[in-house]
Amino acid sequence: MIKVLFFGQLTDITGATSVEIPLAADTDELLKNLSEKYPALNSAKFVVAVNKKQINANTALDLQSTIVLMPPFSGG
Amino acid sequence: MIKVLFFGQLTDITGATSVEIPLAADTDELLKNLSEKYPALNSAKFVVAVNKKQINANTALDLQSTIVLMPPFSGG
Amino acid sequence: MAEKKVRNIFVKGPIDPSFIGESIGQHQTKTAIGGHSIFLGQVRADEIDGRKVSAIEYTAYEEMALEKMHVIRQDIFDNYPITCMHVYHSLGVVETGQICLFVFTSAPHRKAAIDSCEETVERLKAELPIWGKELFEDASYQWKENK
Amino acid sequence: MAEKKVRNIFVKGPIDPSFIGESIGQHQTKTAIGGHSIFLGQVRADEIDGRKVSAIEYTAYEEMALEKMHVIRQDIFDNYPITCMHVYHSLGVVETGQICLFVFTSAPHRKAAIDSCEETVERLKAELPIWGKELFEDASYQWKENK
Repeated sequence: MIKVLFFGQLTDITGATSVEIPLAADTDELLKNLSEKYPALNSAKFVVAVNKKQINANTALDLQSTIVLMPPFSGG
Repeated sequence: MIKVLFFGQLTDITGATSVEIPLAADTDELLKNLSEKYPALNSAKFVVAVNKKQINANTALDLQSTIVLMPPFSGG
Repeated sequence: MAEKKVRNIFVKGPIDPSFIGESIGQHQTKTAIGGHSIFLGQVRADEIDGRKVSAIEYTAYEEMALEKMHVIRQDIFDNYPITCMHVYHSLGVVETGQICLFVFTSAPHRKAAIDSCEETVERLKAELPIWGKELFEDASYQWKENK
Repeated sequence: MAEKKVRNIFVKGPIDPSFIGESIGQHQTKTAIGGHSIFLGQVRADEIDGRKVSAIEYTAYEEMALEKMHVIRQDIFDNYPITCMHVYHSLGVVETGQICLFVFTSAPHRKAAIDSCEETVERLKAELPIWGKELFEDASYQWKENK
Protein backbone atom coordinates (compact mmCIF):
# COMPACT_ATOMS: atom_id res chain seq x y z
CA MET A 1 0.00 0.00 0.00
CA ILE A 2 1.07 3.57 -0.63
CA LYS A 3 -0.25 6.85 0.71
CA VAL A 4 -1.50 9.56 -1.66
CA LEU A 5 -2.12 13.09 -0.39
CA PHE A 6 -4.81 15.46 -1.69
CA PHE A 7 -5.23 19.20 -1.29
CA GLY A 8 -7.83 21.87 -1.92
CA GLN A 9 -10.97 20.98 -3.85
CA LEU A 10 -9.63 17.45 -4.47
CA THR A 11 -10.41 16.67 -0.84
CA ASP A 12 -14.08 17.30 -1.68
CA ILE A 13 -13.81 14.44 -4.18
CA THR A 14 -11.92 12.00 -1.98
CA GLY A 15 -13.52 13.02 1.30
CA ALA A 16 -10.06 12.77 2.86
CA THR A 17 -6.67 14.49 2.76
CA SER A 18 -4.94 11.16 2.19
CA VAL A 19 -5.84 7.67 1.02
CA GLU A 20 -3.93 4.39 1.05
CA ILE A 21 -4.07 2.45 -2.17
CA PRO A 22 -2.05 -0.48 -3.59
CA LEU A 23 1.36 0.54 -4.93
CA ALA A 24 1.41 1.09 -8.69
CA ALA A 25 4.48 0.81 -10.92
CA ASP A 26 4.26 4.40 -12.08
CA THR A 27 2.14 7.52 -11.85
CA ASP A 28 0.06 6.74 -14.96
CA GLU A 29 -1.08 3.45 -13.42
CA LEU A 30 -1.64 5.09 -10.04
CA LEU A 31 -3.81 7.83 -11.58
CA LYS A 32 -5.80 5.24 -13.50
CA ASN A 33 -6.46 3.34 -10.27
CA LEU A 34 -7.39 6.55 -8.45
CA SER A 35 -9.79 7.56 -11.24
CA GLU A 36 -11.59 4.25 -10.93
CA LYS A 37 -11.98 4.79 -7.22
CA TYR A 38 -12.89 8.51 -7.56
CA PRO A 39 -14.42 9.08 -11.02
CA ALA A 40 -14.80 12.83 -10.36
CA LEU A 41 -10.99 13.10 -10.56
CA ASN A 42 -11.33 12.69 -14.33
CA SER A 43 -12.82 16.14 -14.66
CA ALA A 44 -10.69 17.79 -11.95
CA LYS A 45 -7.71 20.02 -12.68
CA PHE A 46 -4.57 19.02 -10.81
CA VAL A 47 -0.85 18.38 -11.08
CA VAL A 48 1.09 15.59 -9.40
CA ALA A 49 4.14 15.93 -7.20
CA VAL A 50 6.41 12.97 -6.49
CA ASN A 51 8.88 13.50 -3.68
CA LYS A 52 8.04 17.22 -3.54
CA LYS A 53 8.78 17.80 -7.25
CA GLN A 54 6.05 18.48 -9.73
CA ILE A 55 6.17 15.86 -12.51
CA ASN A 56 5.46 16.50 -16.19
CA ALA A 57 5.69 12.90 -17.43
CA ASN A 58 4.98 9.39 -16.27
CA THR A 59 7.21 8.66 -13.28
CA ALA A 60 8.21 5.38 -11.65
CA LEU A 61 7.05 4.85 -8.08
CA ASP A 62 8.25 2.78 -5.14
CA LEU A 63 7.13 2.33 -1.56
CA GLN A 64 9.21 5.33 -0.47
CA SER A 65 7.55 7.71 -2.97
CA THR A 66 5.56 10.64 -1.62
CA ILE A 67 2.69 11.27 -4.02
CA VAL A 68 0.61 14.42 -3.86
CA LEU A 69 -2.25 15.59 -6.07
CA MET A 70 -2.46 19.39 -6.17
CA PRO A 71 -5.25 21.48 -7.72
CA PRO A 72 -4.43 25.02 -8.99
CA PHE A 73 -2.72 27.07 -6.27
CA SER A 74 -4.59 29.91 -4.62
CA GLY A 75 -2.30 31.28 -1.92
CA GLY A 76 -1.71 34.92 -1.13
CA MET B 1 10.36 95.91 -0.61
CA ILE B 2 9.45 92.33 -1.34
CA LYS B 3 10.48 89.12 0.37
CA VAL B 4 12.21 86.33 -1.58
CA LEU B 5 12.54 82.83 -0.08
CA PHE B 6 15.44 80.45 -0.68
CA PHE B 7 15.75 76.70 -0.06
CA GLY B 8 18.42 74.03 -0.04
CA GLN B 9 21.89 74.87 -1.30
CA LEU B 10 20.73 78.37 -2.29
CA THR B 11 20.73 79.28 1.40
CA ASP B 12 24.48 78.64 1.38
CA ILE B 13 24.77 81.42 -1.22
CA THR B 14 22.45 83.92 0.43
CA GLY B 15 23.31 83.02 4.01
CA ALA B 16 19.60 83.30 4.79
CA THR B 17 16.31 81.58 4.02
CA SER B 18 14.73 84.87 2.99
CA VAL B 19 15.88 88.34 1.93
CA GLU B 20 13.99 91.58 1.41
CA ILE B 21 14.82 93.42 -1.78
CA PRO B 22 13.15 96.28 -3.68
CA LEU B 23 10.10 95.22 -5.70
CA ALA B 24 10.84 94.53 -9.35
CA ALA B 25 8.32 94.73 -12.20
CA ASP B 26 8.79 91.11 -13.15
CA THR B 27 10.82 88.00 -12.36
CA ASP B 28 13.50 88.70 -14.99
CA GLU B 29 14.28 92.03 -13.37
CA LEU B 30 14.13 90.53 -9.89
CA LEU B 31 16.56 87.75 -10.82
CA LYS B 32 18.94 90.30 -12.36
CA ASN B 33 18.89 92.29 -9.12
CA LEU B 34 19.40 89.14 -7.05
CA SER B 35 22.34 88.05 -9.22
CA GLU B 36 24.03 91.37 -8.66
CA LYS B 37 23.62 90.98 -4.92
CA TYR B 38 24.61 87.24 -4.94
CA PRO B 39 26.83 86.57 -7.98
CA ALA B 40 27.06 82.85 -7.10
CA LEU B 41 23.38 82.53 -8.10
CA ASN B 42 24.52 82.82 -11.74
CA SER B 43 26.05 79.35 -11.61
CA ALA B 44 23.38 77.83 -9.37
CA LYS B 45 20.62 75.56 -10.64
CA PHE B 46 17.15 76.59 -9.53
CA VAL B 47 13.58 77.20 -10.59
CA VAL B 48 11.33 80.05 -9.48
CA ALA B 49 7.87 79.76 -7.96
CA VAL B 50 5.51 82.73 -7.84
CA ASN B 51 2.49 82.26 -5.59
CA LYS B 52 3.29 78.56 -5.18
CA LYS B 53 3.35 77.87 -8.93
CA GLN B 54 6.56 77.12 -10.74
CA ILE B 55 7.03 79.63 -13.58
CA ASN B 56 8.50 78.89 -16.99
CA ALA B 57 8.53 82.42 -18.42
CA ASN B 58 8.99 85.99 -17.23
CA THR B 59 6.17 86.79 -14.81
CA ALA B 60 4.82 90.12 -13.57
CA LEU B 61 5.19 90.79 -9.82
CA ASP B 62 3.40 92.94 -7.29
CA LEU B 63 3.76 93.51 -3.56
CA GLN B 64 1.52 90.53 -2.81
CA SER B 65 3.64 88.08 -4.84
CA THR B 66 5.30 85.21 -2.99
CA ILE B 67 8.61 84.52 -4.70
CA VAL B 68 10.62 81.39 -4.00
CA LEU B 69 13.88 80.16 -5.50
CA MET B 70 14.11 76.36 -5.44
CA PRO B 71 17.16 74.21 -6.28
CA PRO B 72 16.61 70.63 -7.55
CA PHE B 73 14.36 68.69 -5.19
CA SER B 74 15.81 65.90 -3.08
CA GLY B 75 13.02 64.62 -0.88
CA GLY B 76 12.23 60.99 -0.12
CA MET C 1 23.93 36.74 -0.66
CA ALA C 2 23.01 33.06 -1.05
CA GLU C 3 21.71 31.30 2.03
CA LYS C 4 21.47 27.59 2.56
CA LYS C 5 18.80 27.49 5.24
CA VAL C 6 15.20 26.76 4.22
CA ARG C 7 13.18 29.23 6.30
CA ASN C 8 9.65 28.77 7.54
CA ILE C 9 7.18 31.26 6.10
CA PHE C 10 3.97 29.95 7.66
CA VAL C 11 2.19 31.51 10.60
CA LYS C 12 -0.96 30.17 12.22
CA GLY C 13 -3.90 32.52 11.65
CA PRO C 14 -3.71 36.18 10.61
CA ILE C 15 -0.54 38.28 10.56
CA ASP C 16 -0.67 40.95 13.26
CA PRO C 17 -0.09 44.55 12.05
CA SER C 18 2.07 45.20 15.11
CA PHE C 19 4.34 42.31 14.03
CA ILE C 20 4.79 44.14 10.72
CA GLY C 21 5.73 47.32 12.58
CA GLU C 22 8.24 45.36 14.66
CA SER C 23 9.74 43.74 11.55
CA ILE C 24 10.25 47.17 10.03
CA GLY C 25 11.87 48.44 13.22
CA GLN C 26 14.35 45.58 13.25
CA HIS C 27 15.94 47.06 10.11
CA GLN C 28 17.06 50.28 11.75
CA THR C 29 20.50 48.84 12.44
CA LYS C 30 20.93 47.94 8.76
CA THR C 31 22.15 51.33 7.62
CA ALA C 32 23.04 50.21 4.07
CA ILE C 33 19.31 50.10 3.36
CA GLY C 34 17.74 53.07 1.58
CA GLY C 35 14.31 51.67 0.73
CA HIS C 36 11.84 49.03 1.87
CA SER C 37 8.98 47.65 -0.18
CA ILE C 38 6.14 45.78 1.48
CA PHE C 39 3.17 43.96 0.04
CA LEU C 40 0.32 42.82 2.28
CA GLY C 41 -2.52 40.57 1.25
CA GLN C 42 -5.76 41.20 3.14
CA VAL C 43 -8.84 38.96 3.05
CA ARG C 44 -11.54 40.72 1.07
CA ALA C 45 -15.27 40.44 1.83
CA ASP C 46 -16.16 39.38 -1.70
CA GLU C 47 -19.78 38.73 -2.53
CA ILE C 48 -20.29 35.73 -4.81
CA ASP C 49 -23.82 34.85 -5.99
CA GLY C 50 -25.28 36.75 -3.07
CA ARG C 51 -23.11 35.01 -0.48
CA LYS C 52 -20.56 37.08 1.42
CA VAL C 53 -17.05 35.81 2.24
CA SER C 54 -16.43 35.91 5.99
CA ALA C 55 -12.97 34.29 6.05
CA ILE C 56 -10.45 32.28 4.05
CA GLU C 57 -9.03 29.05 5.42
CA TYR C 58 -5.56 28.35 4.07
CA THR C 59 -3.89 24.98 3.76
CA ALA C 60 -0.52 24.24 2.19
CA TYR C 61 1.68 21.38 1.18
CA GLU C 62 4.12 22.90 3.61
CA GLU C 63 7.29 20.94 2.90
CA MET C 64 7.11 21.57 -0.84
CA ALA C 65 6.04 25.20 -0.38
CA LEU C 66 9.07 25.91 1.80
CA GLU C 67 11.42 24.31 -0.70
CA LYS C 68 9.86 26.28 -3.56
CA MET C 69 10.02 29.49 -1.56
CA HIS C 70 13.69 28.83 -0.94
CA VAL C 71 14.27 28.60 -4.71
CA ILE C 72 12.31 31.82 -5.31
CA ARG C 73 14.31 33.57 -2.60
CA GLN C 74 17.61 32.47 -4.16
CA ASP C 75 16.48 33.60 -7.61
CA ILE C 76 15.43 37.00 -6.30
CA PHE C 77 18.71 37.49 -4.44
CA ASP C 78 20.56 36.46 -7.62
CA ASN C 79 18.62 38.93 -9.76
CA TYR C 80 18.26 42.02 -7.58
CA PRO C 81 20.77 43.89 -5.41
CA ILE C 82 18.71 43.56 -2.23
CA THR C 83 19.79 43.47 1.38
CA CYS C 84 17.08 41.24 2.80
CA MET C 85 13.73 39.58 2.20
CA HIS C 86 11.07 38.36 4.59
CA VAL C 87 7.96 36.40 3.62
CA TYR C 88 5.08 35.26 5.84
CA HIS C 89 1.89 33.46 4.80
CA SER C 90 -1.03 32.49 7.00
CA LEU C 91 -2.33 28.97 7.50
CA GLY C 92 -5.76 28.25 8.91
CA VAL C 93 -8.61 30.71 9.19
CA VAL C 94 -8.05 34.41 8.39
CA GLU C 95 -11.10 36.62 8.66
CA THR C 96 -12.03 39.42 6.26
CA GLY C 97 -9.99 42.54 6.97
CA GLN C 98 -7.11 40.51 8.40
CA ILE C 99 -3.72 40.07 6.79
CA CYS C 100 -2.76 36.72 5.24
CA LEU C 101 0.44 37.60 3.34
CA PHE C 102 3.44 39.79 4.22
CA VAL C 103 6.27 40.21 1.71
CA PHE C 104 9.07 42.59 2.70
CA THR C 105 12.18 43.44 0.67
CA SER C 106 14.88 45.99 1.44
CA ALA C 107 17.71 47.37 -0.67
CA PRO C 108 20.17 50.23 -0.83
CA HIS C 109 18.11 51.77 -3.66
CA ARG C 110 14.35 51.83 -4.12
CA LYS C 111 14.06 50.24 -7.54
CA ALA C 112 15.52 46.90 -6.45
CA ALA C 113 13.33 46.85 -3.33
CA ILE C 114 10.15 47.63 -5.29
CA ASP C 115 10.78 45.31 -8.24
CA SER C 116 11.93 42.36 -6.13
CA CYS C 117 8.91 42.68 -3.85
CA GLU C 118 6.49 42.62 -6.76
CA GLU C 119 8.24 39.68 -8.42
CA THR C 120 8.26 37.72 -5.16
CA VAL C 121 4.52 38.27 -4.73
CA GLU C 122 3.77 37.15 -8.30
CA ARG C 123 5.99 34.10 -8.05
CA LEU C 124 4.74 32.89 -4.71
CA LYS C 125 1.12 33.20 -5.82
CA ALA C 126 1.89 31.16 -8.94
CA GLU C 127 4.32 28.62 -7.52
CA LEU C 128 3.61 27.85 -3.89
CA PRO C 129 1.27 24.93 -3.19
CA ILE C 130 -1.16 26.83 -0.99
CA TRP C 131 -4.94 26.74 -1.20
CA GLY C 132 -7.56 29.13 0.07
CA LYS C 133 -11.07 28.01 0.96
CA GLU C 134 -13.50 30.92 0.95
CA LEU C 135 -15.88 30.52 3.86
CA PHE C 136 -19.21 32.28 3.43
CA GLU C 137 -21.38 33.79 6.13
CA ASP C 138 -24.05 31.15 5.47
CA ALA C 139 -21.52 28.37 6.33
CA SER C 140 -21.12 27.29 2.69
CA TYR C 141 -17.71 27.56 1.01
CA GLN C 142 -15.90 27.58 -2.30
CA TRP C 143 -12.27 27.05 -3.22
CA LYS C 144 -10.48 30.25 -4.13
CA GLU C 145 -8.95 30.65 -7.58
CA ASN C 146 -6.05 32.98 -8.25
CA LYS C 147 -6.36 35.19 -11.32
CA MET D 1 -12.91 59.10 -4.98
CA ALA D 2 -11.87 62.77 -5.32
CA GLU D 3 -11.28 64.62 -2.09
CA LYS D 4 -11.16 68.36 -1.66
CA LYS D 5 -9.13 68.59 1.52
CA VAL D 6 -5.38 69.26 1.25
CA ARG D 7 -3.87 66.88 3.80
CA ASN D 8 -0.69 67.39 5.74
CA ILE D 9 2.04 64.86 4.94
CA PHE D 10 4.83 66.25 7.10
CA VAL D 11 5.95 64.80 10.39
CA LYS D 12 8.68 66.19 12.62
CA GLY D 13 11.67 63.85 12.75
CA PRO D 14 11.68 60.16 11.83
CA ILE D 15 8.60 58.04 11.17
CA ASP D 16 8.13 55.47 13.95
CA PRO D 17 7.80 51.82 12.78
CA SER D 18 5.02 51.29 15.33
CA PHE D 19 3.07 54.12 13.68
CA ILE D 20 3.34 52.18 10.42
CA GLY D 21 1.99 49.06 12.13
CA GLU D 22 -0.90 51.08 13.56
CA SER D 23 -1.69 52.59 10.15
CA ILE D 24 -1.88 49.10 8.68
CA GLY D 25 -4.15 47.92 11.50
CA GLN D 26 -6.56 50.78 10.88
CA HIS D 27 -7.45 49.19 7.54
CA GLN D 28 -8.91 46.02 9.00
CA THR D 29 -12.42 47.47 8.90
CA LYS D 30 -12.04 48.23 5.19
CA THR D 31 -13.00 44.81 3.93
CA ALA D 32 -13.12 45.79 0.26
CA ILE D 33 -9.31 45.89 0.35
CA GLY D 34 -7.39 42.87 -0.95
CA GLY D 35 -3.86 44.27 -1.10
CA HIS D 36 -1.68 46.96 0.45
CA SER D 37 1.56 48.27 -1.00
CA ILE D 38 3.99 50.20 1.16
CA PHE D 39 7.21 52.00 0.33
CA LEU D 40 9.51 53.21 3.08
CA GLY D 41 12.51 55.45 2.60
CA GLN D 42 15.27 54.89 5.16
CA VAL D 43 18.30 57.14 5.65
CA ARG D 44 21.36 55.31 4.35
CA ALA D 45 24.82 55.64 5.88
CA ASP D 46 26.45 56.58 2.59
CA GLU D 47 30.16 57.21 2.51
CA ILE D 48 31.14 60.15 0.31
CA ASP D 49 34.83 61.00 -0.12
CA GLY D 50 35.64 59.18 3.10
CA ARG D 51 32.97 61.02 5.10
CA LYS D 52 30.08 59.01 6.48
CA VAL D 53 26.50 60.30 6.49
CA SER D 54 25.09 60.31 10.02
CA ALA D 55 21.72 61.93 9.29
CA ILE D 56 19.69 63.85 6.73
CA GLU D 57 18.02 67.12 7.64
CA TYR D 58 14.91 67.75 5.56
CA THR D 59 13.38 71.11 4.78
CA ALA D 60 10.42 71.78 2.51
CA TYR D 61 8.50 74.61 0.97
CA GLU D 62 5.59 73.14 2.85
CA GLU D 63 2.65 75.07 1.42
CA MET D 64 3.62 74.32 -2.16
CA ALA D 65 4.55 70.72 -1.37
CA LEU D 66 1.14 70.04 0.15
CA GLU D 67 -0.63 71.56 -2.86
CA LYS D 68 1.50 69.50 -5.25
CA MET D 69 0.92 66.36 -3.21
CA HIS D 70 -2.80 67.03 -3.41
CA VAL D 71 -2.57 67.13 -7.21
CA ILE D 72 -0.54 63.90 -7.28
CA ARG D 73 -3.08 62.23 -5.00
CA GLN D 74 -5.96 63.27 -7.25
CA ASP D 75 -4.13 62.03 -10.34
CA ILE D 76 -3.40 58.67 -8.73
CA PHE D 77 -7.01 58.24 -7.61
CA ASP D 78 -8.14 59.14 -11.13
CA ASN D 79 -5.79 56.62 -12.72
CA TYR D 80 -5.92 53.61 -10.41
CA PRO D 81 -8.83 51.79 -8.75
CA ILE D 82 -7.50 52.24 -5.23
CA THR D 83 -9.33 52.46 -1.93
CA CYS D 84 -6.99 54.75 -0.05
CA MET D 85 -3.58 56.39 0.03
CA HIS D 86 -1.48 57.72 2.89
CA VAL D 87 1.78 59.64 2.54
CA TYR D 88 4.12 60.87 5.28
CA HIS D 89 7.47 62.63 4.87
CA SER D 90 9.85 63.70 7.60
CA LEU D 91 11.02 67.25 8.24
CA GLY D 92 14.08 68.04 10.33
CA VAL D 93 16.79 65.58 11.30
CA VAL D 94 16.41 61.87 10.52
CA GLU D 95 19.32 59.67 11.53
CA THR D 96 20.73 56.80 9.49
CA GLY D 97 18.56 53.70 9.84
CA GLN D 98 15.47 55.77 10.56
CA ILE D 99 12.49 56.13 8.24
CA CYS D 100 11.91 59.42 6.40
CA LEU D 101 9.18 58.47 3.90
CA PHE D 102 6.07 56.29 4.20
CA VAL D 103 3.83 55.78 1.17
CA PHE D 104 0.88 53.42 1.63
CA THR D 105 -1.73 52.49 -1.00
CA SER D 106 -4.56 49.96 -0.72
CA ALA D 107 -6.86 48.49 -3.34
CA PRO D 108 -9.24 45.61 -3.94
CA HIS D 109 -6.62 44.00 -6.20
CA ARG D 110 -2.86 43.92 -5.83
CA LYS D 111 -1.84 45.41 -9.17
CA ALA D 112 -3.50 48.77 -8.54
CA ALA D 113 -2.02 48.93 -5.03
CA ILE D 114 1.51 48.09 -6.23
CA ASP D 115 1.53 50.32 -9.33
CA SER D 116 -0.04 53.32 -7.62
CA CYS D 117 2.42 53.11 -4.74
CA GLU D 118 5.42 53.08 -7.07
CA GLU D 119 4.07 55.96 -9.17
CA THR D 120 3.36 58.01 -6.07
CA VAL D 121 6.92 57.50 -4.82
CA GLU D 122 8.41 58.49 -8.18
CA ARG D 123 6.23 61.56 -8.54
CA LEU D 124 6.73 62.88 -5.04
CA LYS D 125 10.50 62.55 -5.35
CA ALA D 126 10.42 64.47 -8.62
CA GLU D 127 7.76 67.05 -7.86
CA LEU D 128 7.67 67.95 -4.18
CA PRO D 129 9.83 70.92 -3.11
CA ILE D 130 11.70 69.09 -0.37
CA TRP D 131 15.44 69.19 0.23
CA GLY D 132 17.73 66.85 2.11
CA LYS D 133 20.97 68.01 3.70
CA GLU D 134 23.32 65.11 4.31
CA LEU D 135 25.03 65.63 7.64
CA PHE D 136 28.36 63.86 8.01
CA GLU D 137 29.90 62.44 11.15
CA ASP D 138 32.65 65.08 10.96
CA ALA D 139 30.00 67.86 11.18
CA SER D 140 30.40 68.82 7.51
CA TYR D 141 27.44 68.50 5.14
CA GLN D 142 26.37 68.35 1.53
CA TRP D 143 23.02 68.84 -0.17
CA LYS D 144 21.47 65.58 -1.34
CA GLU D 145 20.70 65.08 -5.00
CA ASN D 146 17.98 62.70 -6.20
CA LYS D 147 18.93 60.37 -9.03
